[in-house]
Amino acid sequence: MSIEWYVVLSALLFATGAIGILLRRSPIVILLCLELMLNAGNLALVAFSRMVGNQQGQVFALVVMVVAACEVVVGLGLIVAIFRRKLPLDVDELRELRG
Amino acid sequence: MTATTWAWLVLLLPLLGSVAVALGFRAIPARVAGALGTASVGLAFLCALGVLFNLLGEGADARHHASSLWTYAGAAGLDIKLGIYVDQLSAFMILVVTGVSTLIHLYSFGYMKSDEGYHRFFSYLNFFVFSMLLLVLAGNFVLLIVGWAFVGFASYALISFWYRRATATKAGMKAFVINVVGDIGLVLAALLIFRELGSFDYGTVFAHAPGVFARGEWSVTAICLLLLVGAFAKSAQIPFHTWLPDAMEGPTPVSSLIHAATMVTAGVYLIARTHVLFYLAPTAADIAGFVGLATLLIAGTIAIAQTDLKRAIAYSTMSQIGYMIMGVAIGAYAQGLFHLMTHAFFKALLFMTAGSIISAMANIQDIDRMSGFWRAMRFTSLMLVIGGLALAAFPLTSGFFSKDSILAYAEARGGMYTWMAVGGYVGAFLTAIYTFRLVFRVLPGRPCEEAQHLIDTGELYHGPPVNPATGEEEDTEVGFPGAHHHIAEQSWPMAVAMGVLAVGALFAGLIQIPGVDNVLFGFLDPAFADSPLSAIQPTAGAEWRGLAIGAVISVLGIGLAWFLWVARPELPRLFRERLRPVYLLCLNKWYFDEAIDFLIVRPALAIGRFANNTFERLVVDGIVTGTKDAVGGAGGVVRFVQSGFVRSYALLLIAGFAGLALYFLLRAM
Amino acid sequence: MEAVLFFVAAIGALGGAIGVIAMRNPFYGVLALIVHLFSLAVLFLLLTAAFVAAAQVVVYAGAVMVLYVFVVAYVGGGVESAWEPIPGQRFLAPLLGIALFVELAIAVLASSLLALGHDGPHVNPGFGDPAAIGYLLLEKFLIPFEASSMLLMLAAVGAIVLASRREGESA
Amino acid sequence: MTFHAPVMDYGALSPLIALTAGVCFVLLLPLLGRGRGSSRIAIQTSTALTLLTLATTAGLLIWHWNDPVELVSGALRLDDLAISISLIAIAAAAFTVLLSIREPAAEQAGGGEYHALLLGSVLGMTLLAQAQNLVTFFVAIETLSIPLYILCATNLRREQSLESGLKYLIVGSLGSATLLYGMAFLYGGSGSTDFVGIAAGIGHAGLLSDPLVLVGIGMVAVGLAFKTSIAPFHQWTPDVYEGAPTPITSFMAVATKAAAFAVFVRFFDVALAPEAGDWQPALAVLAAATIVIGNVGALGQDSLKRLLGYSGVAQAGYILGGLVVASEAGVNALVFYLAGYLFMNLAAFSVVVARERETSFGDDIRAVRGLGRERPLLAWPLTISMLALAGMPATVGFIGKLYLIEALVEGDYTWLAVFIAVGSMISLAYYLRVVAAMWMRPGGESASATPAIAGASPEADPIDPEAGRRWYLVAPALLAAAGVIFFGIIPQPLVEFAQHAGAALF
Amino acid sequence: MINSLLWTPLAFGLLGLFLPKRYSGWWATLGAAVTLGIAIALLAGFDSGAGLQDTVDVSWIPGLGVDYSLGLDGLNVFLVVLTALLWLGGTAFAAFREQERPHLFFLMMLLAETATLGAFVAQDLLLFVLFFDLMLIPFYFLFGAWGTDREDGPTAAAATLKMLVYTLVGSLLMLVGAIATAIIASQDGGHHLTFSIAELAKHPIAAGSQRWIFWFFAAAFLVKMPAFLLHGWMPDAYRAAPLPVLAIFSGVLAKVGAYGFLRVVLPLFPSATVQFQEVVLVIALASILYGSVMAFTQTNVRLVGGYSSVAQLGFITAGIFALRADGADGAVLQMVNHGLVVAPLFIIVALLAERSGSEDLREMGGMAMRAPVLAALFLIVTLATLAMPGSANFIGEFYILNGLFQAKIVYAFIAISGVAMSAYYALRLYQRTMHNRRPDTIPSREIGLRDGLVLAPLVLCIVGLALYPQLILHRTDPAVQRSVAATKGPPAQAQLAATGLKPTYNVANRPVGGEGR
Repeated sequence: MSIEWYVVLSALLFATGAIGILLRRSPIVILLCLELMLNAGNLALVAFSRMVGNQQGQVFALVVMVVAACEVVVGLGLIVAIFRRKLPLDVDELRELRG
Repeated sequence: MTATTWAWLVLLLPLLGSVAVALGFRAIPARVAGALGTASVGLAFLCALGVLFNLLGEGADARHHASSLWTYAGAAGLDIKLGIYVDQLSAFMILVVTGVSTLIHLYSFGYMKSDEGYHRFFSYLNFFVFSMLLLVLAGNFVLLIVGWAFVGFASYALISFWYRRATATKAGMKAFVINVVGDIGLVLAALLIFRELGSFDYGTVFAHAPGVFARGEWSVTAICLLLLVGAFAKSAQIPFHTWLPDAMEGPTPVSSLIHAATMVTAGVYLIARTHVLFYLAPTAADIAGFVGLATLLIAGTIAIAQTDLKRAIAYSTMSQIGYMIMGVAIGAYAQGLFHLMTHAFFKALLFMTAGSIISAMANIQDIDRMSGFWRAMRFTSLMLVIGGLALAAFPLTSGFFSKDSILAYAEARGGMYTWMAVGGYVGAFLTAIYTFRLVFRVLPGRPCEEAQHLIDTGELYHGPPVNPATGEEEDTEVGFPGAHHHIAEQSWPMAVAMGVLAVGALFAGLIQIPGVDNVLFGFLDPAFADSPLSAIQPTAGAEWRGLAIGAVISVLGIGLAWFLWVARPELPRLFRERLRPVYLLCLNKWYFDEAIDFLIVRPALAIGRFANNTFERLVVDGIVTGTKDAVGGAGGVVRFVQSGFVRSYALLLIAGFAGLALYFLLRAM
Repeated sequence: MEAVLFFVAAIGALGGAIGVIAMRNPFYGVLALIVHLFSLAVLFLLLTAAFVAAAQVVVYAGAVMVLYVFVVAYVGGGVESAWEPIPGQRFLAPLLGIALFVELAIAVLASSLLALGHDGPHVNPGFGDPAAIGYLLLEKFLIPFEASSMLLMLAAVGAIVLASRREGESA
Repeated sequence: MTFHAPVMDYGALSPLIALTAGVCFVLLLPLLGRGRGSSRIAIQTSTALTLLTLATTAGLLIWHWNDPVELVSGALRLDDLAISISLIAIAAAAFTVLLSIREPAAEQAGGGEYHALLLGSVLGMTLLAQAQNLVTFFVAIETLSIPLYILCATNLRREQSLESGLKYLIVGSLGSATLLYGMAFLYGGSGSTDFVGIAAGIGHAGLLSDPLVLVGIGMVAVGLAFKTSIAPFHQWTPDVYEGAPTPITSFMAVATKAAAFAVFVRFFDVALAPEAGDWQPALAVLAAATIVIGNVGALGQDSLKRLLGYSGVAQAGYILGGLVVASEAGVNALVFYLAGYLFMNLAAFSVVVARERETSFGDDIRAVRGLGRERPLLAWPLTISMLALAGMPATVGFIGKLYLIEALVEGDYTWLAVFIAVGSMISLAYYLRVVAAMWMRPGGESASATPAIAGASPEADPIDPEAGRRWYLVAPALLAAAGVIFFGIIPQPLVEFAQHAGAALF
Repeated sequence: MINSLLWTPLAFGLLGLFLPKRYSGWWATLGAAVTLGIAIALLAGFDSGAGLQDTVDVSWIPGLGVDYSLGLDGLNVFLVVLTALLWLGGTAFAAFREQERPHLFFLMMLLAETATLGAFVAQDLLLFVLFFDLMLIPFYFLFGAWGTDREDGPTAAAATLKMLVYTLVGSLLMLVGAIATAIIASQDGGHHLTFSIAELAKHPIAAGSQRWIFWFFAAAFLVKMPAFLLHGWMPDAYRAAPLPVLAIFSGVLAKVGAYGFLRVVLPLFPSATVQFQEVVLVIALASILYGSVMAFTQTNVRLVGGYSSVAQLGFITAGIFALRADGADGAVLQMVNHGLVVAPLFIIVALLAERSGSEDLREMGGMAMRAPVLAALFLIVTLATLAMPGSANFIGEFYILNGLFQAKIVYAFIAISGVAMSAYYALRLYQRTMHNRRPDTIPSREIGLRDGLVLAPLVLCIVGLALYPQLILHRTDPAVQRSVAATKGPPAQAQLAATGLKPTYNVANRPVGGEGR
């Protein structure tokens, strides 16, 4: 199975995640979509590391997982805070800042 | 002391007088100021005599000197010195100027006695004399222009002397602007001269001109035409004459000094001074001649129809200057200057009498209102008659000889110039008529109210202070003409001044009787020796023939005037109805004002309004506001895109990335 | 064999992804993501990244997803309305997504990098196993390793700051 | 397989270590004081500790001035570029700490946490400035961002604060994802994660202008452009700047920009140098667009923070110019401008903070009306900073623009220089609007009387009528303003500082 | 010496902050006076033969090749004196009146003086640009904070903002142009980067680059003057400005633009200058005509002055772009003259406005009534404004016209029509205010002693210069020759080196005409 397939697949996932972010309004789902994109990145990294035959890519992927986790944690924390403030969980409702 | 030293003194004295009077307007009492002014000019006259005798002490061909104090402006190849040039011509001019000025100062000393602006008046008047002298003494074209402009300013200042009068300030403005046009003509001429000859100095220019220009070459013609613009504007020749009648808004002494005796003749002086160039530019010279002719005829016709005493005299001035211009243009240099001198005498005299009468009329100048002054003011009337005779070239008066000397020369030069002579005689006829029209309207008959009041009480009639031109109430704070002024009978300085001038008007001609004596021409001719035209001399016979014709015409004219306004007073009205168009044409001064207003003033103002209301708003501000709105609009767009929807931000981000990626892909392909 | 596995996993990953963006209810979204993650783990294995695959399963499908589930449960997975307030978004978003994919695909396929066309070089069995990764982490990538630990701590602190209940606040 | 422990040059690592330690202490110490109530003390101690940490770090950095070293098998490189940028970031942080005294956000977050996060962000920046391979790069940039996401939201009372936090998080993560994906491609293309390795890889493999690599570059560029708020990836900037607690805004405005630009320069001028011909035009266009958008966007703004946000966008455009030319002079100019930007911005923000606490107008422009009479000590710094940002002479802003333009003209990007000129013209319109409000309007409505409109939401922060006299607000303002003027008249020291930085790369 | 000239005003301004409010005006006046003293001392020690003198040259930002180099030569020595003089006048005039926030006001006044002097004496291109921009800041404050808001128009702040943005449009482009010049020069010449004008003038850059850089500079200078179509900022700003400041502003700042042409553009971009000569001339003529026409349709006294300045600056520009020594000489002379007349003009306007409470010609008149001295001073100023022959202004215009006449005769004929119009609008201004009937509402008061002390010296300068314009001309000429020679290419410079330019024409080598004897 040649590497191209993996990379193209990751591109597909990346695009999907992007579309999700653009279309969904629930912050939680948006976070999920961000996960999708990061994972697409991971797939690409691992695929390439296989292609070039060193494991740096894999280590990178691991680090990315950590980062992703951090983003999730913070994101969820924010969501909770917003919920606590009795604000709607809908990014389109949060647009006091504009212009 | 050398001639030039005297000349510098001549320049200096009036200036000092002017400055002293001006600065001391609080300290010096009025009478002293007047005396000071008069004295300074008087001394200047004596110094002028000094110049004259110095010159006479020298050989006829050595009688020209240049002298300069310091370099006025010299850089980049221009070398302009503060220098004067003394020769017979300028000597003659300063004599006439200082002489007449002295008398007129004397006259003003009495006439303006109770005017509020006494100091100002004498300061201005002295300044004028200084400027006029600067004009005639200047040693290069730049300084000539300076003097030229100074007299223009002095004339402006004196015309609008009673500056609370809208009419006066208006007239002043008109005079000044037209004079500036003249100045511009001179400036361009000077620049052209510099371009061709590389110098502004009379000496250099006149010395090199014949070598440099071919006769009739375009450049020299251009120079002369530009000079003529200056000359015409200053000497009120058609079409630049319209300011002169309005200038009569000024106090009468001013009219007599500036607008009769001296300044307006500057054009004549200019042409005489630059005769070398005019000889090289025959076309320009002939144009000048014919303009002079036209002016003298047209002005004559207008003068007949005017009812305003001073304006009528003003038009006669124009026409007389027409003679002079015609003369100096066609080569009758000395003759022209001769007429300049005599005219200075009798025209100054006429204005003085007019002033005296107007004071008596409490500031009314309309001759229809006047009559019977012969009984009210003997001396003044006598003076009026003398002046009139001289103006009408009555045999043996000064005007008689001077005017005819010009016409004789024209005849002698022959060709088309003969027609100028003919025209001149026609003009002389007109002159006789309008002059004595004035005399016969004012002096004889039953005294008018004002005259009667004078006879009865010996007091001047005090009418309500109104501006005769507009009828608006005068604002007497700065003095106003009329009731406050004086008449010759009651003020010896005026009487003296007029007397002296009367003598001049009667007998000045005797210094230059054809075949008898040749004092003046003998003195002046060497100055013009470098123009072949000055070689042309009419024979004594021809001159006497001319004199005879002149005598006849003048007598006829006076007779006709008597017939029309004394014997058959109803006739003129008849003419007015019969020849209405002609009459209107003359009454309205051939519609020159209207024409100029229509051709120049209105367009200029229209352009101004357009620029102000339309162009400035649409284009100039348009540029500013346009850019402003464009930028602001862009800002609006940016702020609109900043919608606050985080997802639209993401959209733009990804779109931007897509674009960037596209660019890189294209680079890669 | 490998090919079959690949396609199965690929379809799983893609399906999961599409599930995430399609499910109206966030809870199902989370589940879909878990599917996605597991299939990714398979793909990692195929790419001889054993340790990464393991971490994927443990860290993600385990820890992180649990967190998600808790939060969704806490805030209640409200179903978002189908109404789209931003004009054009519905239309542009997929368009851009596709454009994105096409561009990336072109970038990959048009690349002159020959290696892309093959399965990659032969690698020794130890490739990608915990030991190898461990060495790398402690030798070459020590700094990132430490830094990410720091990062985790900061994130934790942040979560506390944001989510912790304060006096005068009632949940 | 034997384990080769990497050489650890602890001396050169000391700044990082100091920061890390600082984070921990700041987190822990206040905990001791907990329970016995008064969080005041906690905040004060943490403030003190933070300042101490920053000072130590700065000292350690300066100690390594002018001797570049590779660290931990090429993960980091501590050279003058890294040091100068780190110093800028640290200085910004120090100012922020001062501005944060009595800052409601800090009090709600709890002093320890607040400052720890701040320090964490600074740690990320120092790392980023030294990053030499993709992994460090990525981790560092996240270490920089994630604490900021949190800090933005720390004023939990204000809805805007949360909103800004969430927006920043979402768009920011999107940016990071793109960045990561780009890194993946570059790794694939070059087979290495080290900058030098990448340069070598794409250099020799005949991959110059290969789609894979180029698109990778594109994505990395997007990621960094996002962090440095280059249009069209700038849109988060105004919103986040306005929503975040003002001290944090000032920190983001200066430090984030500095760090991001540092890595931007390092990555593009070192790793992607071979491709310069390809990315220069693209970035140039982005810079131009940024200048225009930022400046026109700021025109109609009433919120000072928002205005400064847009102006920040525009300034980023100017600074990017220094990168576009990919020359030493360019880097010098860039570093110089960033250093100057520190002073200019902090002077402005200090005043905004003061007025925000003093009046009920929040950060609305009305808050500074009549400041010239009321509080000259605040009016002057704001005036100076506005003029400097507009590039008026005798300020560091003028010299900075001069430097940039010189670099651009040298690099044959004169047209971009013209854009900078035009941009600063437009910018005058809004900068001077602020100046006019201070000096040319009558004092107008007495501050606290009228109800709160812009900036402050119903549950507004308490008003401190004396804020305009607090030393910890006035002193920073004056200090920064003084810096603006001083380096505007005697720029040579700063120029040399910048030249060191530039020399580090070339 | 020249350093003290430059920094004295600022020093006084800063010290003034520590004095009690009521003294700050006098203190500032003292500062201006001291500056004037130094300026005069410099003039006294000026050696017209010696080219650049009193130079200071210190490396300022070696990293950027910027030097702090100042110097005096024929081009700027009189402008410096003029600046110092007018500032003394304006400051004193302001000090006699109640100013709000006097500290700031006078600080800004003196800062402005320093900046302006700097622009005149700077010999380093970048330093010049720096001061050129710096000038605007204090005036921004002075106009905006002490100006008058119009109810029918923009507020002072808005008007002055417009002015600032507008005038900076040019000068920021100029910054780019300056840097480009230096860098291109250093790249061509292969030498280190320098902004020294003298150095740059030695080897002008390639004609291609000159073309666009020329316009960057021209834009800055033409806007500053302001020239036709670029004067959009002028009406509002002039109406907003406080009059003493306006007197200085229009008296000096406009000149900086014209000066820039002589100092920078001609020497540095000769070929472009020659190439665009006609274009600039057309702009100049447009300014003359348009300015004059506008001037005699305005009813607001300030705008009469403003538009007349447009026309005057048009003359000056035309003189410079005749690209002949005489034209440029006239231009320099005219710069000084115009400064000397327009400043008193605005001071008088201030006096009239104080009396009549209005700046509308239609509501004035008859002021000469009880104020003969004021009237006399005003009259002199008016005559100088309309370049009455006998005034130095006339000599200035005469030189300008001569240069134009010899270079491009057609333009001279058009330009001179401006003279006639100037006569009209200047007199109109005088008559409408001083003459005619006085509305009963308006008191006619004589000028006070203090104001007299401000006005009289200025008028005396006008008179003195009228008697001896050579004072300026012969000091200016050598420097002007140098700048102009640059545009004439090597031969002219050689000839200059040998002799200095000769009279344009000498009689000897002209073909002798036909029948002239």
